[in-house]
Amino acid sequence: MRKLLMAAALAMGLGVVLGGAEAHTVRWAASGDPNTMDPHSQNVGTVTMVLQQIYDPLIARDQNLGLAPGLATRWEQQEPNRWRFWLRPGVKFHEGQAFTADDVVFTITRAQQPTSNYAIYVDTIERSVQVEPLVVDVITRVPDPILPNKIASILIMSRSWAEQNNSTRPQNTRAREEMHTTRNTNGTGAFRLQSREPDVRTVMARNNDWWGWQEPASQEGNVTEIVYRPISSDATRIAALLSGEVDFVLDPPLQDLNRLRQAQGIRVLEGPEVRTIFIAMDVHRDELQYSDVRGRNPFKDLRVRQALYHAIDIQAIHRTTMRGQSVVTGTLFPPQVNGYTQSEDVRLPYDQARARALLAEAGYPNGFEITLDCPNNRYINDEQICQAIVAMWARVGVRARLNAMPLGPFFAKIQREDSSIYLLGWGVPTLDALYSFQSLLRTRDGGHGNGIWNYGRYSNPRMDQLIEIMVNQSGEARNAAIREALRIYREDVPHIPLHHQMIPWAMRSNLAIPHMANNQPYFRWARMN
Amino acid sequence: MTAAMKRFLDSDLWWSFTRSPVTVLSAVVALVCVLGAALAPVIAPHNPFDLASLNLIDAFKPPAWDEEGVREYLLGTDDQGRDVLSAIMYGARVSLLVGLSATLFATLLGVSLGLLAGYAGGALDSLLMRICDIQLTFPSILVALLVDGITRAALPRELHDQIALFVVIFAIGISEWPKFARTVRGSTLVERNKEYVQAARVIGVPSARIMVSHVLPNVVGPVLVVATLNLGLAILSEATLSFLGVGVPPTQPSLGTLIRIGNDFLFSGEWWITIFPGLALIAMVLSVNLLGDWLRDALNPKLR
Amino acid sequence: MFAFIISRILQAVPVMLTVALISFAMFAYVGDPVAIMLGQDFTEAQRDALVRDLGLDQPFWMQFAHFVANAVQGEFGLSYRLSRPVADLIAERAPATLELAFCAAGIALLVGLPMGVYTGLYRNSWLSRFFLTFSLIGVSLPTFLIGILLILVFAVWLGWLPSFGRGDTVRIGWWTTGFLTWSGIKALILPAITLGLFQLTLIMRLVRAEMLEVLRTDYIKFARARGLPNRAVHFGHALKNTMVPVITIVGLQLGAIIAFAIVTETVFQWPGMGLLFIQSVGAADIPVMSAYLMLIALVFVSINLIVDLLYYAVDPRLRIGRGQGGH
Amino acid sequence: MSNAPPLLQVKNLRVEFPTRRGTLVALDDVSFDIAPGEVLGVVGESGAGKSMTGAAIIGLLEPPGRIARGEILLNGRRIDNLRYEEMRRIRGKEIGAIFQDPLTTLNPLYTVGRQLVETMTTHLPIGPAEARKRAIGWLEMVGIPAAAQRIDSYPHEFSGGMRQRVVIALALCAEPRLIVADEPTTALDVSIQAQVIALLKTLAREKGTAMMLVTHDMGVIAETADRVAVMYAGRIAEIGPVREVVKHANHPYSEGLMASIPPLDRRVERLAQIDGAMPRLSAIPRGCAYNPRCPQVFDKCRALRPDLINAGTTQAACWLYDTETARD
Repeated sequence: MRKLLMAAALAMGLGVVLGGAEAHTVRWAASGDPNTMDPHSQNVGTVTMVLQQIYDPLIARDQNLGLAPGLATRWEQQEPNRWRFWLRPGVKFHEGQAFTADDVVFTITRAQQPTSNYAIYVDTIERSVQVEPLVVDVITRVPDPILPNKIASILIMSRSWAEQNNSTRPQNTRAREEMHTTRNTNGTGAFRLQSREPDVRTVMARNNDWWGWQEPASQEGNVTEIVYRPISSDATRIAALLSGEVDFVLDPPLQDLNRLRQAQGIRVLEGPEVRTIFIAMDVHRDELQYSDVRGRNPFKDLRVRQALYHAIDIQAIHRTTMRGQSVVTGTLFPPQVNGYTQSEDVRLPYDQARARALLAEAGYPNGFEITLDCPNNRYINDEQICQAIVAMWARVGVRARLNAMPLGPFFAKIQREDSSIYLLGWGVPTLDALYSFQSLLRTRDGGHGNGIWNYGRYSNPRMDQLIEIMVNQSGEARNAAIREALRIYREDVPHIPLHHQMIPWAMRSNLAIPHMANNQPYFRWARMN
Repeated sequence: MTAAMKRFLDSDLWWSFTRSPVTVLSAVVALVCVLGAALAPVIAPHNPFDLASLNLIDAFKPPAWDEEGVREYLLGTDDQGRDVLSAIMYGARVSLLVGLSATLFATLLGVSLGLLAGYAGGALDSLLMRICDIQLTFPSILVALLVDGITRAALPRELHDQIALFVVIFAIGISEWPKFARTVRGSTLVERNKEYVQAARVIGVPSARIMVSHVLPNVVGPVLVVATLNLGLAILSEATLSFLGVGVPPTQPSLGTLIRIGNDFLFSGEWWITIFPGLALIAMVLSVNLLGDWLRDALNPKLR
Repeated sequence: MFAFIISRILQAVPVMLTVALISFAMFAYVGDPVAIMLGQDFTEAQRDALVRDLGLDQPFWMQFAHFVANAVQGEFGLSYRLSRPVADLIAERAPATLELAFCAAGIALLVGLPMGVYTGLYRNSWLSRFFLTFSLIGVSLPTFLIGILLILVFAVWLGWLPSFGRGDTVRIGWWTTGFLTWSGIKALILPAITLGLFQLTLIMRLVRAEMLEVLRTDYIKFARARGLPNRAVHFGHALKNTMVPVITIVGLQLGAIIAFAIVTETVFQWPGMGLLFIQSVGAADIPVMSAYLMLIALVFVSINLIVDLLYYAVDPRLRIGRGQGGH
Repeated sequence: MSNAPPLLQVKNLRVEFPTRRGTLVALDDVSFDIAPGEVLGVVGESGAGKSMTGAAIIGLLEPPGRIARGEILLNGRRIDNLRYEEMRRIRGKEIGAIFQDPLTTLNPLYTVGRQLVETMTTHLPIGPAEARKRAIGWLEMVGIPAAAQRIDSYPHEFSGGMRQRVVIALALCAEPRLIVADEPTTALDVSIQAQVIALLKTLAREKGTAMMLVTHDMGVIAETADRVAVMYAGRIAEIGPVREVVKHANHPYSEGLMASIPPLDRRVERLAQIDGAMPRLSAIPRGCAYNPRCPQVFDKCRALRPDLINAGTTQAACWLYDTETARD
């Protein structure tokens, strides 16, 4: 640790001398704090938003989320089942280890461990082999045309460092274990972790040796230090931005946007996010939990699902709850995702009479009782959306009780499959349809990545077949499968889609940073004036 | 009845009441709060709990006097289109209900145990007073938070939500009983040694009867004072718990819940969602505290 | 004196043990550590192994003894939420809470005491009436509302003071302090006022009531009848006697400050133990909750001990008989 | 009785308490003198205004009580209208006070020595060391054994009687010319009462201090006082040499009061008792306040209030002694 600190101090000193630059500290705030520094333990935005400053993937994202060279300078699908990556020479980890093909092999194996939360990105990989010190082959069990999209989410670690620190597998956050990677990092990225106090502050310092500073996109980047502080209270976070205590707020509350836009010295960057909010239902149990319906499960009836869908006045939510900051949708993922089909993005219209009729038809003329589980600090205005929906359902006779809770207990509850109906948001880091279909709609059969977030246990054999095609095939066959899956999604109503999130970022006017649809700020491209 | 009324109007209590405009004003405010809360279902312009009546179109309406305000919503609406005035009336209902019930619970428990300790004396007395000592060293809000936290963790979530109101009442009540016990025990000790009680004892009136019929009426005054001052505290405790998100269930929002929800909108210009419930809470607690202060001074002529 | 301290410490032991029992019960039964640690996929063998590892197959009293032994050494296990030793978490956050509580207590005492004495002595001056009105509003305003309003005025409208956090801190050993940097001091002002205000008004009202009580006593009348100057009567005889009950209540209020810090820390995102506690309550992080409970109990017991000692120093009546083992 | 100019003159003193039901008159038209070195006993039932008179003299009436009329003169100087600070210099220095309950009169947190020293350094031109020396002297004088050690004791370390001795020392230590002693023995054990009274009497005589001795104990008065004033419902009913009042009371109330003292020299079957009770201040009857209870009442008593009238050896506020009143 001391060595690390000394190295950091030395690097800092060097940086100042070499760059001749002054210090540019970005003080950054968001509502949640990362609960680990392990790159493969938690696949959630709050963790990756910090770690991607520190670690590099093989393939990076450009400012439009397109693929760009990262630690690999070049890649090629040399055979249907084999991808080859040529690695960047001369890269060093923050603690000095040289980056080699062996680190890539190690990282992929690590991401496949049971304790990994990133298995879905590497589930098709059979093994990886070092061809030369700086060339790696990745062998897949099936042809995987979108492997680069997926590998772009895997952050590369040093094998020797992990082995030295007994961290060869990801930290098991479920088992409440602490290991070296809980608090320490050793990446190759643009910033190095300088200090970390959980829930209080995380400080990162510029890594002047980063390979990417010479890339055109980063040449303007002049940030020398990032101070991240979690501020969970919306009001306090915005007050801090307005009073100049922080420079950048990743998740400004929607209700404050108008005021922020008018405030002096504050800028609001708006953009779409690749994240779709929807409502999922337990369509598996024979008797619905948390309900007054006995002996059957109304959600198994398509008409009930349609009725709940018809009952939602999405325009009112868009206008009032989201204050215009959402893109209303009738499909599973936003246009940025490969496979998006405009003609399938059609909602069931808002129609209370139709909803009532469908309920009556299904045998619930007086509606029924349910409990809507809802996070209250995960998505933009999540609890308010749920409240509005509960009121709308009430108007067609479905008496929903709202059970709003923090994301910890919420995810624990739905992951126990202990929810009859819940609100969820799904981001698509791979920017490919498969990721959504496989995680959310594939039958939960224990297969790698199959239905891992399908807690309503939707199961449709045709859907499963189509997903298999998406996994195994490419070209037009694959595109057709996606189109058909989207049609089934629209017609069979496994979810009630609501909207794609828009993600406004708020910052002091003297900070310039490109807005990213994956809601991840890349401070390598940021400039402080 | 009229005689009793006349006697009351002639009493020092009533006199000191009419003499203090602040007290009269706070009594009026308290009365308005209580009536508004109690009669909410009858007089509130809307029913904020009737989900079917809510419409997002009505959300974020400013108070009626604002240019964009609507007559129908005197104090504006919140993010779900709920009428703020009605929400306050229903919220005050919950706040008052919890405050009163908790105080009543604390009073009953404290008075009984205080009587018991003072009258029985001996080991029981020492034990009870020792418990009082220990508990009084912990601030009531912490005790309430803890009791609430333990029940929250121990009970299944669904069950807890159903009985959350009672949990809060219990948590606040249990945190305040020692003050009553102390007061009553002190008065009981004094009364116990007075001749009439001794005499009652000698002629063989059972202890329990003596306590209830002789000692109790004499401790009514101090207990009333403690209860009034505690009512304000109980309402504040409930608001604080609810503000921290561990109080009454969100389905029955109290003033504290309303303030917590409204707080998110404070900086975005929709100040009425939090300020009005806040003012209502302050008015309620302040008037109760003023009444308590007055009552204490009026019943304790030495202080005058 | 020594015997007195020993006897008070001995009296504190059962209190601490009771609290430990509650903590332990929370830890062992409420939280169901096995279920939480295992997650969803486990075999019976894994379960049994974990039960054995945690010592949950031992008799209750053995487990409790084990818990107490660990607690004495500051071992409370790992936080469910942050996967870090609870002791480390608490040690990291304790300085923030203690510095905040210290400043709030300072404000409450330095302002509340003189105001109480003043209003007690000059009951009918307009300033006293103003103070009294102010104090009544003070006790009627919930802490969180005060905090919100202060943020609105001083952080947002005027932009003078920060609205959250501790500012820059300096590390001295394991202790981090905000006293040594300008931003640290600025960050402290609003939370300390918020936290101190309620206690301030309480202390003021209390001192006033005690002062009035004392001023009515015979010995004050007699002191006047002896022709002692007002200064001697008020600040010698009256104040010293007022201090005896005030010390107790003020001691208790200091404890209350640490408890109320939970609210203040939530409003100001102050990285102290209270915020940790509330976050842990939200995440049902039982080890942190039980450790916090034990720590708070320890703080209260210590405060009580100090209060008793002060009492002992101030009131000569206690010095007789007390040494033989309490009242 | 000496013919020297009086030390204390109280002239037509009236003390009022404004209350919500009108003004209560607690003392009305009270006049008396105390000569240097004289002991004036003041007797009466509780509520008659004895203690109130004492409090008015030392200028420590409890608010909202106030002197509405009349004058109090000390050595011919008016003291009832002095500012607080001027009056403070007189208290302790020229008028000492002794209160009823020695258990509550001493500050429990200060040693008796400190309380003595502060009193003396306040009023006398001496330093703390000298004051301490004198304090020990005073403690010896009031009969505290081992005074040099006991001076550093706290009040709670003394018994009730000893504490009252300390109080006496405190009242006398600045050598005042007048002591107002308000029921100095009432709270003490009967066995100690006599000792304390004896001590007071001796010290007053030795130092030539005059004393206003308020008590409801006629025995103490008879033993100690030179003159006695009998008070009833805020007025002086009769005032005169103690011997005369005790033996030949002129006012019917004094008469009744004296008859209620158990005589030491003979047995009586039944002590005399005055029927009825003293009226509350809010309901003092017209005319003579005593008229409803007076066995010798006649019409004039019900209509007009009598002033003090010479009645042989004493002065009595009773129409019986009005020379112009014809008795039918």
